[in-house]
Amino acid sequence: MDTMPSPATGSGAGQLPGPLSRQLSGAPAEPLTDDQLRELYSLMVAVRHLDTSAIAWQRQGLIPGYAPELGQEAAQVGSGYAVDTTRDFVFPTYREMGVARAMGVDMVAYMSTHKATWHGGLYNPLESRLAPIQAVVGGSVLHAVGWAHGQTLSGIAGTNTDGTAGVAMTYFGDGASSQGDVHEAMNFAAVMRAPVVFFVQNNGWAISVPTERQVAGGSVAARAAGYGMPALQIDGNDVVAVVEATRRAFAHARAGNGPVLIEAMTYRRGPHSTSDDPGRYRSLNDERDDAGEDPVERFRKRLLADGVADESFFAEALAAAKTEEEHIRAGIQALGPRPGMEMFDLVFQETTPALQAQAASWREESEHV
Amino acid sequence: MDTMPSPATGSGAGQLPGPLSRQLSGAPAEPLTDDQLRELYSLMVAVRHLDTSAIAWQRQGLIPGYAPELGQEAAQVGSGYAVDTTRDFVFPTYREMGVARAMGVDMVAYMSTHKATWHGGLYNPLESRLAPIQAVVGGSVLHAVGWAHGQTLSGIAGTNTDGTAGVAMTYFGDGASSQGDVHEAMNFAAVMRAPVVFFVQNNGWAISVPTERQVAGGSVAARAAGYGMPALQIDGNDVVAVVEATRRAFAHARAGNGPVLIEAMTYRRGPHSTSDDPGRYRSLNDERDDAGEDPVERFRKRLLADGVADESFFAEALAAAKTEEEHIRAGIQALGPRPGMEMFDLVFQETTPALQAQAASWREESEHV
Amino acid sequence: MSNAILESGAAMADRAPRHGVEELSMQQALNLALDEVLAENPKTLVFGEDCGRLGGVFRITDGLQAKYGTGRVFDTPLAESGILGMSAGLAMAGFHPIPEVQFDGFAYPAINQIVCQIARMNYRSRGTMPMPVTLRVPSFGGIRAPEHHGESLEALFAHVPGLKVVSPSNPHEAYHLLKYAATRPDPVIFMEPKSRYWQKGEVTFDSADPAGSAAGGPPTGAKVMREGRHVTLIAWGAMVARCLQVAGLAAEDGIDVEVLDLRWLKPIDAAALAASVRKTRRAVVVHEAPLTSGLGAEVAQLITQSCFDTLKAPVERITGFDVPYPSGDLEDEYIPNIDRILFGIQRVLEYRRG
Amino acid sequence: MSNAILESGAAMADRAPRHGVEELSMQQALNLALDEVLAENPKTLVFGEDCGRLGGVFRITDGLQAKYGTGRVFDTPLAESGILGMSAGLAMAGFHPIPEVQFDGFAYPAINQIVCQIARMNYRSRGTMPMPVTLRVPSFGGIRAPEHHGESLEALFAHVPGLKVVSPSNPHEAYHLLKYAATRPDPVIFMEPKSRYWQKGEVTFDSADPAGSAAGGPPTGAKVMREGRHVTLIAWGAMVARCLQVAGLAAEDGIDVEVLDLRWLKPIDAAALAASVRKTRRAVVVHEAPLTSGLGAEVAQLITQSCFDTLKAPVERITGFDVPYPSGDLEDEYIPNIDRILFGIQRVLEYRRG
Ligand SMILES: Cc1ncc(C[n+]2csc(CCOP(=O)(O)OP(=O)(O)O)c2C)c(N)n1
Ligand SMILES: Cc1ncc(C[n+]2csc(CCOP(=O)(O)OP(=O)(O)O)c2C)c(N)n1
Ligand SMILES: [Mg+2]
Ligand SMILES: [Mg+2]
Repeated sequence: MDTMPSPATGSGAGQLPGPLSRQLSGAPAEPLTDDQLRELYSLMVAVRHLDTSAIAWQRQGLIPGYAPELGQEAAQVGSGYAVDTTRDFVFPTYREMGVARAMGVDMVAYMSTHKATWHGGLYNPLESRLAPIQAVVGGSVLHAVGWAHGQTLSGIAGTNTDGTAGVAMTYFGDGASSQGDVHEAMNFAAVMRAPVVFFVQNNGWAISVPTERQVAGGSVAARAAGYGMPALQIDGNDVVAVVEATRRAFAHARAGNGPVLIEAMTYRRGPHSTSDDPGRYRSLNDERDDAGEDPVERFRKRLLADGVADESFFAEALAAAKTEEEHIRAGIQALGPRPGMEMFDLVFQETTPALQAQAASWREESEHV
Repeated sequence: MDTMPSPATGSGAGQLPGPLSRQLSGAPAEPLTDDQLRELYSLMVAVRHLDTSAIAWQRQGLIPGYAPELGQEAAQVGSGYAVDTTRDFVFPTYREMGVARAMGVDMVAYMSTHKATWHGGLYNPLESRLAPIQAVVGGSVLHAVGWAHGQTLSGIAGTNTDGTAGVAMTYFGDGASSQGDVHEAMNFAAVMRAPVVFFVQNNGWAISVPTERQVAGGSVAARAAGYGMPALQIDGNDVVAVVEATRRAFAHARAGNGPVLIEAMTYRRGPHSTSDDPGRYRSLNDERDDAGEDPVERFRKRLLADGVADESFFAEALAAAKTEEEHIRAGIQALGPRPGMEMFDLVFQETTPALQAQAASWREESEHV
Repeated sequence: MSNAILESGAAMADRAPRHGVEELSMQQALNLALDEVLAENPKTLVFGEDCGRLGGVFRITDGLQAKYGTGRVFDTPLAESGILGMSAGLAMAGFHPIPEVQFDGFAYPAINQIVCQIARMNYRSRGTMPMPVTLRVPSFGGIRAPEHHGESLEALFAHVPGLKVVSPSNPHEAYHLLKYAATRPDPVIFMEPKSRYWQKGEVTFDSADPAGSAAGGPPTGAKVMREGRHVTLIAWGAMVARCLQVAGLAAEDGIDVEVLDLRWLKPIDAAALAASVRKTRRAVVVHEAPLTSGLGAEVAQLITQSCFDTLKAPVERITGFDVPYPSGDLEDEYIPNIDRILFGIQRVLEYRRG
Repeated sequence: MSNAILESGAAMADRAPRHGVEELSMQQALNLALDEVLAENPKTLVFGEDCGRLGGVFRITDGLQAKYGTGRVFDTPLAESGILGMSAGLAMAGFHPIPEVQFDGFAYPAINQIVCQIARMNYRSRGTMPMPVTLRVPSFGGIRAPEHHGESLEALFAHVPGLKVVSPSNPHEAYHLLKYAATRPDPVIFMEPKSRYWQKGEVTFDSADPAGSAAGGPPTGAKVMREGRHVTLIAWGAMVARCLQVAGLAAEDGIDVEVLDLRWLKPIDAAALAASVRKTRRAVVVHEAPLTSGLGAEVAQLITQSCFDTLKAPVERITGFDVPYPSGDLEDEYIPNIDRILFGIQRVLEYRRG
């Protein structure tokens, strides 16, 4: 287990027992500037505010469902912040709103998936550098490996030694780590030395199943050694630790050293989704005991203690978050359903006569215009 | 990595770097008696002779194809020898002829699969304690976990504390270790502490792909630590080391300590199957360099050196092997095709009208009686 | 298998056999069926993702872990191939596993174990290792769920030799078909129409109930849900209720629609199809799955084979389109709606040779 | 993508476009098609288990790694879901992957990636992330292979929205269809009839060759392989050759059989089916896959829909049985044989209404 060199390393870092078979290469990145620290805080507050608002939207009937990321703001904002959107590519699950926000994705287009406007969301993945929202647990982990190997192949030809080759980062959970695809992805990536960062948010739960009945051995990071791949198990509630670990992992992968796994230890403070009832499988006491300190509040205290930000800055950040949320809510409210013809038009690049015939009969029988 | 306590441990044992997260429990088993050593040798010679004969059978047109286990006699006979067929259950792949023989399976019924008489073979799996031959790489590894968990469930109710609960042993190769199912099986087994022995024959090749381009990190045994599961990487060409490791693993699992992984390092000395042409992907020089000493010859020398057996014993063993092979060949030669009605009758326990109708029309149109 | 579990199971059979009629939702009916099956057969095991403490995301296994313990009813790690592969192994050890995959779309990771292992083990082992696995799959669309939560896999399953496939259309069917499926020695894919989980209906408990099947025996074969003379609507799962609605509307126009609940999607009750369409001489088959290579083609062809001379029009198929299952409001455009089914009826009624 | 690969690709195009006719086996024709596709499009990649150094267990990729390097043609670890999942990611990065699964039966572990990812990514991403993945699957039976080496998955694939499916019946078709499939922007499942790999046949290279399709354009749609007036046999893959044999035998009895090679199993050329059967008024569809919910049902229903008035008999289906693909000599009992197809023809010819 590699320990984090950053002074910002939280209590969760360096826990994993046993030596790594291969160490992460490269020096620690530059420390974050005060401006960056404040930016991170603003992002976390924006994400927290949008996240809690989205639950309210669902209660109010504006959206049919939502998967909150309450408690995972540090893990998501910190890792998303480390992405270089000019060259890297990110593969999310269904819970990475904070990553999308940190990457600068259009949030109306992102949140539209929760309005059930379009599976995958309305944002352009190529421009956003964020693959469509993925509902299959573990479904996109292999895509990251393929995309990353594509970078290697482009590099092989000799034109990408200029460092423009990107790194793929794939997100998945403690539950997803049980899927066969995740193993295949790690093995492929390590065999091919593909530039991939496997970013695991171990939030303690897969719906109702706690990590100890999910992850044999107790740690996803501990799996990496078996593939000869370096891993970092970090305090996922310490946003600075997350940024620094992610940057190191990116640097390692970008330099051609192959994949890295980061296990960010965090806690799903909310329900699995708006249709879940956590009271059936964990008590409020459990939640209080296991969740640890709120990552947003913790970062706020630290900025205050370090003199990086003051109350007026925090108030501004919150006000900005509110304005942003209102804007996004308005966008979501204004979103109408997609035209039915998109069902047919977006199946293929080259449509087929059978599909055209079905579209024609749909128009005739069902189009309510 | 746990090292083997047996004096018989070969050079391949104890190679795996890094500590085990959990050690194998239990004292080393009793050393093998001279009678047992001679029995093991006889088994190895019988297996070697049948194996090489089967290739000849294929060349002569007696059977359409065969997957030789040349070079894996020690791994197969040694592990199969450790099985207690009154309570354990074994899940083979398509290459475990030596295991079947060591377990005392009817070899005509076993070899019938290579005559294409019936997929899975004609032996009764329940009586033989050997699941049907499995053609899906990694396909039966999860079955072992389910079967083993069934033992635990039976034990839970309190009647199996008498030690009659069995252990499941599943065989797979270095190639199979890449399959998602194998990961899911290890994780399930370790989470449920199921009494399973994962017996990996790392024979260096998956058809044309060498282990180094298959198994990231280089060792399947190294994966076990990530599941909190003990592993033994052993010299799979040392039959005594194999017996002892397998016995220890069985004892560990039987005592309720959960699964164990054994990686037996060996070498596929022959082609992948009778339709393979290894000359396309490895040279004879490679084979000579990588295969190491022939496990049968090596054991013969050792028995001779230790005074456990002499030339007349070896001659007898070979003669017995020849008689046995003739007997099996005669049985295989005598095997006619299965009656076509079995196609229909064996699909379900409770047949269906549709299937009966199809059987009737088959009888009418195709039965050549 | 140890008979200690047998005894502990017997101890659980704390309720007398039910009689009469009760109003239950399909969720309640399925839960009750599982409860009784667990009580009656100690070899049965119920498991899957979130099936234990949570009682399943649809609460179908609610309360069962508390009642039968964590040995009989349990959560698994999140891996569908693992769940089905483990089921095969448990069946080899003499158990009757009743696994769940959480949603239809998450059966795909388990297809290899279902098709190559569970469906074939009886055959491969020459009948010595049967696979009494009852796989529950919350199925079909209509609940505005995320992607992969509205799939219809019946055509895939029905094509696989060695599998039987069944889908209940209401609480009564759900109770009886699940109890029946979970006592069979062969693998059964049990497709639950998730959009109907919360709909209530009468469940008749008398085991001699003739509603269980046309002949009063076990609930095998198809079932006429409404008799009619002009056209037969054939459906399964959630589409049965919709077809009954359509039949009611058509009756207002003097069109007398027979509605056949196919129930068993493998084996298909070809005799019931023939009997109905020989009478009505027109048929419309309705399903949510995409058109091409859907089970509607098989149903239509079975009808055409048996009723070629009496059919007045080619069998109509009203189905989902050949498009990935869509999100949100587009569901209503995709799933056969009342209008589309009525158009189909109209086409078979107005068909003129020539 | 880097254009260095583009250049290195271009450098490989060391042969002038072929003209005229050559006698090739299907294995040679497929190998040639891949060779040309690799030369012509630097974004294409060929990979799978044993595809590199060994050239594939059927030698379809023979010599390609030596020619195009280990970057363009490579072995993967032994994991089919990994192969297809990686293909999706490579496609997202702008490549055109041409993966292989070693045998039909080993496509099952990859079904989740094929159905939920590759088939839907274009839709999910609203057309921004097309999936030009050409998946080669050595398919169908007839070679006395071990279990899971003789499967017919076309009904499964054809049912999946977002996939296209094609199967060549001879070396000419193999060459042209693979070259066509591997230049499409959509995912195509390319089902190679492995029992025909070593059969030789004439391949016509002139790109203006009208044999490529009825209309002289790209090889889309079905293709009449033999004209006839009395009955249409519809088949694909290895069954086309068998149907042509049957047609020859039937001709001796004065029965004039038309043989239609369906070629594309999705989308199905409904117009060609209608045109042929409107003429012959009788049809028999032949496939190796099990009967129930097989693609034969779809073909039969499409014919019935379009030719209801002219059909003289219900469409016959001569198929594999609803049993797991059997071993050894039982293969000959399972796969439609000449007798069974002739019986089918007889039934449609002798059918009398009444
Ligand atoms: C293949 C698959 N199986 C099951 C599900 C249903 N499901 C959705 S989320 C979830 C739990 C995921 O847990 P984890 O990977 O830890 O991610 P988290 O929800 O905690 O972010 C399950 C079982 C699914 N979406 N995909
Ligand atoms: C799921 C699956 N994929 C592919 C194959 C084809 N295949 C048969 S054996 C084999 C290599 C297996 O290698 P390994 O697991 O090392 O076992 P070994 O053959 O060396 O005993 C392959 C690719 C298969 N049988 N099953
Ligand atoms: Mg989680
Ligand atoms: Mg091997």
